[in-house]
Amino acid sequence: MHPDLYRQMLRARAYEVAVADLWRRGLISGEMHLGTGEEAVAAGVVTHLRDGDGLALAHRCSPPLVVRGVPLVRMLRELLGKPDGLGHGRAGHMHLFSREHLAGSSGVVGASLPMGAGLALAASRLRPRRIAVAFTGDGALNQGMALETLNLAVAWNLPLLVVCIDNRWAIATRSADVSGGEPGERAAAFGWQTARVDGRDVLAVHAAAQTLIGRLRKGRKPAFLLATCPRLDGHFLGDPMLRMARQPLTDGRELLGEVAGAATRKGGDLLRRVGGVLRMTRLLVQARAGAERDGRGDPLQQARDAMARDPEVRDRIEHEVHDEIASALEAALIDTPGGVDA
Amino acid sequence: MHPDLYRQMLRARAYEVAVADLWRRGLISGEMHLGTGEEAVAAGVVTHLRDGDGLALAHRCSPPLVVRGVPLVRMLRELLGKPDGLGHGRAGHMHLFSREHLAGSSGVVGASLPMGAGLALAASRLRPRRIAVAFTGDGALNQGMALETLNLAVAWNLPLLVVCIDNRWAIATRSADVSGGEPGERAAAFGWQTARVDGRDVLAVHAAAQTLIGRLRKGRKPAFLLATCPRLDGHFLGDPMLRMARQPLTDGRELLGEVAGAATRKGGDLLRRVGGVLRMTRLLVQARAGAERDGRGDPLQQARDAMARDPEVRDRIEHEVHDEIASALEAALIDTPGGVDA
Amino acid sequence: MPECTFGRAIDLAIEHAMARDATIVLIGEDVPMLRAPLVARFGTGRVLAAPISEAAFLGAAAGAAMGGLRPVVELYMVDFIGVGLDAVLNHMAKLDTFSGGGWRCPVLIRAPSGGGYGDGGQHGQSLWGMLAAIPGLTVVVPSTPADAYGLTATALGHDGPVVLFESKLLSAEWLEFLGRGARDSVTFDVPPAGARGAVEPGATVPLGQAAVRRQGGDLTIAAVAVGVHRALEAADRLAAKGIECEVIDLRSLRPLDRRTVVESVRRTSRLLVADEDYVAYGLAGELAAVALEAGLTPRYARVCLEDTLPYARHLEAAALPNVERIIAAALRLTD
Amino acid sequence: MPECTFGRAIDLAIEHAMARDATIVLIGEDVPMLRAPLVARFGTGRVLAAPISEAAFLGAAAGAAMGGLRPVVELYMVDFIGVGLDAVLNHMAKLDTFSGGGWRCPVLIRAPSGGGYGDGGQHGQSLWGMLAAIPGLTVVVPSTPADAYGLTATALGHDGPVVLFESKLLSAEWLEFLGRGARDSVTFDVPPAGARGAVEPGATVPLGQAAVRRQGGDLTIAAVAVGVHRALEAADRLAAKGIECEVIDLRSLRPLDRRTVVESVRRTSRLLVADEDYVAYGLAGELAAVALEAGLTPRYARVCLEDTLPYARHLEAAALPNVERIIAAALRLTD
Ligand SMILES: Cc1ncc(C[n+]2csc(CCOP(=O)(O)OP(=O)(O)O)c2C)c(N)n1
Ligand SMILES: Cc1ncc(C[n+]2csc(CCOP(=O)(O)OP(=O)(O)O)c2C)c(N)n1
Ligand SMILES: [Mg+2]
Ligand SMILES: [Mg+2]
Repeated sequence: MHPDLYRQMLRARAYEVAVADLWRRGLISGEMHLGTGEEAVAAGVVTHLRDGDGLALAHRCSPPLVVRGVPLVRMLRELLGKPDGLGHGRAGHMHLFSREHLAGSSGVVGASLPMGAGLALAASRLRPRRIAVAFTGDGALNQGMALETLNLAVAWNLPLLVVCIDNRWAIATRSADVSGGEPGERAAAFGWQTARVDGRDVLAVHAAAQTLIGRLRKGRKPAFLLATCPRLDGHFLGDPMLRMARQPLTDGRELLGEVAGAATRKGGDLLRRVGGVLRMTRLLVQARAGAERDGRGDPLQQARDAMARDPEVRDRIEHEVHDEIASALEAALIDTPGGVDA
Repeated sequence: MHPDLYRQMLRARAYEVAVADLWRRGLISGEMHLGTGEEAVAAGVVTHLRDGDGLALAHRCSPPLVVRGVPLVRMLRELLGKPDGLGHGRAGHMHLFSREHLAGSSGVVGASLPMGAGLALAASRLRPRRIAVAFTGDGALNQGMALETLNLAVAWNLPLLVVCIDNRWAIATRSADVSGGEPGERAAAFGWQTARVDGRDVLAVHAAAQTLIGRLRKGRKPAFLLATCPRLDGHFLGDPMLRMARQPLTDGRELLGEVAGAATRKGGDLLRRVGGVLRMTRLLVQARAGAERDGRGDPLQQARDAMARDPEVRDRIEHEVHDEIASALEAALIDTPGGVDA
Repeated sequence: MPECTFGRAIDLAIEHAMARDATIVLIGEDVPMLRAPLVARFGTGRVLAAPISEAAFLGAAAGAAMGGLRPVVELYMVDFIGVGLDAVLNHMAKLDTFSGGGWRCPVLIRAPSGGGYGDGGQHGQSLWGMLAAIPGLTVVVPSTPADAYGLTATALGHDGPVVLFESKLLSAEWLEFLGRGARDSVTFDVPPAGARGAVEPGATVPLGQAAVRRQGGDLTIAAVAVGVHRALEAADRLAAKGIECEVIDLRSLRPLDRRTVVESVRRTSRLLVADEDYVAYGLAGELAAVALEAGLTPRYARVCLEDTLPYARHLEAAALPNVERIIAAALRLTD
Repeated sequence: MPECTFGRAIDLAIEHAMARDATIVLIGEDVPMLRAPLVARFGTGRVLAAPISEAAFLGAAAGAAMGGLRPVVELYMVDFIGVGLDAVLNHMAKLDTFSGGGWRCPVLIRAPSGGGYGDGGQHGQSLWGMLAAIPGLTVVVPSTPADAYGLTATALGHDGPVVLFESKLLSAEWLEFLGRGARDSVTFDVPPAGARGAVEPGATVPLGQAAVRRQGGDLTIAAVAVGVHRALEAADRLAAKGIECEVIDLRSLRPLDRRTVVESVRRTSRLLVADEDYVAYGLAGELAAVALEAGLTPRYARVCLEDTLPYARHLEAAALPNVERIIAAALRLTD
């Protein structure tokens, strides 16, 4: 276990834990999509990037940005809506851009692929041996512009690595219920080199990314890395489905009541109605099963276990990361009443 | 050789020959995309359709519409811009719709796939054992909505047959130059049943379509038929690339002059410039080679040859089709000065 | 007349119509969860979970309408129309013309819209001006639960394509889902009369008919959705200063009730447009044209969104047409 | 000052800029053939043939601009923007805001537009109103070869995203390709001064600056592209009746030269908008708002496209803002 990989994963997690807290305290508005459980992918891939490489991200963009070294205070200031935030407080968490790091994100599902292709095109013309990496969710691979990019990048032979984080869900829909084929097979059918890894295993991700990125730097055709990942904390903070799945008797009561009410109203045919109720129940059970099973597979815990052989290094990293995040938080909250301790 | 297949092919060709003539005479405006060379696909597939089946078409829509039995006079009247045309003279040749035949077309590349998926969805809910067929070009399979439909139709298990007419070109671009993978492989990667035929061979098309459509009527997942076809007459009537390829010294002179001029202006690097000129030349040579080689493979000629065993039937069909088209034309031109003989 | 929320009013109108008309199907991302009661009642055959493929499922909705269904299509937010606009612009809206009237295209697009909960500029747009420009389309923008129900009900009986805007700020369900997320630590400036109210089952609201929400002789304020409530609040405060505003809730943007606007402006000689959509080339300009075309020469101002909607709550609140901005503009017009 | 065609003027401006600036690349379907001289001069590395994937290559252009290139992207026709609008609306136009000014997005979109050659309602739209509504975008619409050159040159030096409309009716190359197809049997009503004219290499036309094409005190006609020429012809004929029109060629729609419009209307007290785009929620309304906001109360009329553009040549000619319709409206305004 390379200690820096553990450090990067921990930085990403600790940063997001802090963000979640700010969000819960109401200091951050709107939706909040965290990459909890995706840290191994972020660390395993992004640590390979060099100056001049591009990075295109989707809505779940913090772990890669943290690993890439984007200043945490400027990111936090952005989420807090401050004028010295990355986007002067005008952008928000799905729109974090850093020109210095050639990194950008988007809240439109699928948009990271064309953005990545463009960054790769620019790299190929302006910066020899530089590449671009686009992160995407699995659900996004049903979006036209993402699929088109699977073709475009091959047609233009772009130095683009697409990292698909397959958490098997898109908000409240199981990807399997609305998708045909496997993401990797799709990419292969367009002519990509593809690989698949367990996205919880940072060493496996790191090795796979190394191979693919190495080839890209030598001019080989675009590469697609599928990383399976748990969705540890639902789609976004406050995800009602997760709450219902975890607490069906309290948080699920209202919805289940409505469902039962509708199912027993007149009209519609009976079998269909029973089918409808079953479908709801199945989704909830799957959401819960997913959350629980996946909880056991927290990649950060795995990485920490792997660090057990070297407890001193581990402790040092943990202290350093704790201090880094704590002081970033303090700096970010400097003008916020209540500040860090509220 | 089933005589009706020959008849349908001949009807489609004769209709389009008539249309080309009207277009050249300036009685039809705008672009004119004909399906010359695609008649075997239209006849081989569309003759399997029943009442209640849907038909979604792209810009090259006449052969399937002719085979489907859409009234020729109303189609011609539309192209002539008359109030009793299919679209009251307001639509034009890329927008031919017949509610009676559940058939529609579109000039936006890729749009026939979602349209077909929708028709298939309606069929699956309202008309047991009815299906929809969407025709598409090969270039259109790079369009987002087409690729999305490759997924959607599988996700919804729609009774949809997509017929991809692969003429290896999209206007002036060789599909191979801008596409990764094979269309059939793409569809397979999304979970489609796929087949591939020589689109000049009407019997092969007919047999393949029979199998696929038969399965669709029984509820099997969507089917993709790739039919390779020659592009006998360029992208559209008056195609300048075809003219240049055929007559480089006359029709190509202006463009080649401009190319040579630009290539010898100052600036840009020399190797690139030479590469550019080579690329132009290669495209033209390919266009010509394509047109000539493909000319030898006219599917109508092949079908006619296959009818040689039964010359009387063949002659009767030819006479009947000639009469049918001639009288449709006469009826369509009734109020046009100059009329049929101009 | 049961009370219900704005979002529930739309759900109810859809549910009632689906019970009556078996050709209505519902299509959208996450609809099995978001519209669970409809799945429970009508089954998964009529409530179709869609992949994140707006272009394909909007296009398929047009095709399904050709095939005899009446699809209701949900977008997650109107901001994402950019990936599926072609189906609306070039297919749904033109099918009537292209088919020589053979086919209309009965598709209802439900499009959540608007800001006010701090979700950033890619998730808080309105864009109704862009859509209302398209011939062949009907565009409706309710501001109360009763109108949300009534316009949805009308749209579901209409034979052409309709875009129904659902203001997220008025829709308690969206606001909870996207804005609050079970937090007590955030608040939103929700107009109560827009978020909750009486709904009459079976009632319809005609297309192209505005509602005069308040009468007054000094100034006409035209608005839709949240803007109506902001205008009403501004009107209350202006009344205290002796300025009587007439507040028109346009309700439909296409067709537009020109007559109600013109009659009001004829009396007041002053027109103020409060619009959450972008300021230029949109609703505010259209109403200016309507007034001038009618030969009126009102004093005129528009209070709209001038730029990309900012994320920070205080910047967002200032950028949206808020009560203060409306009052300031009204005072300028009446000084 | 060599003479050249309208389309060639754009090509030339691009060629001159590409020769100066190695970061400019050209992307589009069929560009190796359509822009063969540029391939010949700059090679296939800078002139990229694109698959029919507008969403991806517009999005990639935005990404490439982030990466340091200055892409020129060609659409086959603006009608197809519906499949790629997201990249323009949510990415190019918002990058400046989202990146806190760190990134502009220097992309030039070349969008052939408009009817007049009988290609039907999905291939003859203008849609500039829709795009000009988007904050963060620049929208220019030249009407002469000189402006086509100058606005293209300016756009290529501009750091934000620009949509450049190229009227197909003015562009001999498009008209031949899409309309004539080597036939002598068809004719088009092409305004000669728009189709061919002098071009000054190196000249630029500033953004947001309209041109007064004809001076007159009785009536202001504002227009772009083909509409300018129709307006000038109408003005000639109206002059014979003693009515003197001022014809303003707006040239940029975003930014819009409000001042030139306002000054003219202040003198004439009459405003007529001749616009090939859809009538509602667009340019005509915007100019009405501009006039009213300036405190002007002109007599006003708009001559625009009311419905889906019909295919039949005579119906199309009647539906477009033609000279007769402009004259009729002008007479109503001046009676
Ligand atoms: C074009 C578009 N459609 C819908 C949405 C709403 N939306 C936001 S995230 C999301 C799910 C994305 O799923 P996936 O790509 O698997 O990423 P994940 O959230 O699982 O990481 C959806 C549908 C959107 N943002 N953009
Ligand atoms: C969305 C869109 N982009 C571009 C075009 C312009 N265009 C018309 S036909 C065509 C080529 C289509 O190629 P293919 O699908 O292979 O069909 P073919 O013409 O070869 O039959 C293009 C690019 C269009 N009509 N729609
Ligand atoms: Mg996912
Ligand atoms: Mg083709």
